[in-house]
Amino acid sequence: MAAPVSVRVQREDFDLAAEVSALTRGRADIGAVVTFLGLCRDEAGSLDALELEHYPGMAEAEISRICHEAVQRFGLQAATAVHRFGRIEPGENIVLVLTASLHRQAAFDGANFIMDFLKTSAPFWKKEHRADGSAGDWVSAKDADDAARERWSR
Amino acid sequence: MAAPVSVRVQREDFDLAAEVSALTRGRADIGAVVTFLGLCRDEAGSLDALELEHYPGMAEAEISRICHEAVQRFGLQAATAVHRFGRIEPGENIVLVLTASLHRQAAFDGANFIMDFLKTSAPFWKKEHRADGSAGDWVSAKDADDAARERWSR
Amino acid sequence: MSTVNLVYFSWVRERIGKGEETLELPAGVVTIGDLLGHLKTLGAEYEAALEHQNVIRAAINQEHVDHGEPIAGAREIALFPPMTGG
Amino acid sequence: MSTVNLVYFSWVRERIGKGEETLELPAGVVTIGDLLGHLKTLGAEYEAALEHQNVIRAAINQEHVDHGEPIAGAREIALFPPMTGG
Repeated sequence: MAAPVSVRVQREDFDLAAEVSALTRGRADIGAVVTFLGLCRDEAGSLDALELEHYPGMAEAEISRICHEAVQRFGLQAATAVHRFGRIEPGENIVLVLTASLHRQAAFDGANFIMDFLKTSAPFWKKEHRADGSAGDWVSAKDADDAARERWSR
Repeated sequence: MAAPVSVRVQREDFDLAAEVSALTRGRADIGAVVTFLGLCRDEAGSLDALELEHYPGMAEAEISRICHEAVQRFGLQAATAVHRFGRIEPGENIVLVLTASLHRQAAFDGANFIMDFLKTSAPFWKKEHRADGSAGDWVSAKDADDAARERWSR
Repeated sequence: MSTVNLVYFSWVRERIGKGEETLELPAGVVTIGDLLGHLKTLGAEYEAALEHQNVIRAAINQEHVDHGEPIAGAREIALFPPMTGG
Repeated sequence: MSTVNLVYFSWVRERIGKGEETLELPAGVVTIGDLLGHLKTLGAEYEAALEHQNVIRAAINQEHVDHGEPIAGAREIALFPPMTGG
């Protein structure tokens, strides 16, 4: 049986506990679940909100490709990813990744891998709305994120 | 301000969502939260339950030492660990670790570090109760766990 | 001449001034790189959007491709800056 | 002679047959290693528990220590197998 992969791209918030429960409910063969929760930071009060633009269709497809690759590579029992779009304020959730595996390192590596590729390959773009009302800039891609992805090259 | 570290050792189950919420509530400076959830596996139906023995006092103290070291080493904004003891059945929770940080890699590394040291240094011992009613054995420590800890040697 | 559906995102979209359009392409436009070169001849807004051509990312039918990728048969071509999700 | 509170866990506890005890130690017992050697003279149950002396872990006042650690001043000494939590 192929490991279940669940990917959603949505405007509304998500429920971490419900996602963990959906992934573990009714089975006793999972030894480890790692979750990554990405939140909007207030940047020391300078940020009013982020506006997340995405490429509908490709966003889901690309995150699914990444999750399936992680399942295959690390032997995961399941992987879930939920990414929000639209206006997101400081303290709010942006992205959630869950991985399940028999042993802990696969779940850690799988979630880490999914986040590194999601950052650099999933078609989302962040625009900043500043607290001082000035026109927001598009967030620049970071070299550090490319470097993080390169760690996984075989 | 020192990063908050919260450690509990308890018989009763824990609530992952409540722990995440306790860690993030009322602040907008956290960018990433990683959680690790360790569960009791049924070992293909052969396991009836685990009995977890611990060293009261030292268990809390040792996990606190590990969490504080992770906070220091990875610059975490917060770390939480909850470890259960007593009888735990397949599918039930055993251990929960949460880390919070500005950027994702610190939270991943911090949770991974805490689990590697918790496995090999926190005074807990697992005894198996077999589904066939035979006398359970104490689980043997794994060389792989020592190797995982050694990864963090500088 | 071939017809192609183009979609733009983030500051590529903002600078071009629209999120999507359908264009007829001349015969010499074979790859994504050729397409970028052609678009830059269409006006100042395209020039501004695609000025730093090497940073522009492209997808054909919702999959990432390099600038050397042939565009023949593409239902949808997307152009956008490096991604900043997560 | 010095008095020491000992606590045992897991199969060390099971084999010795008790979870804790207070013992008077002869003057020659200086380190954890000495203590293990001394305990093995107290009966077959101690011999069985501590047979593979190098795998036994020790803590003084709830902190891990090596077998070479002096035990002078210890309020509580714990002996146990390698840990298997998490």
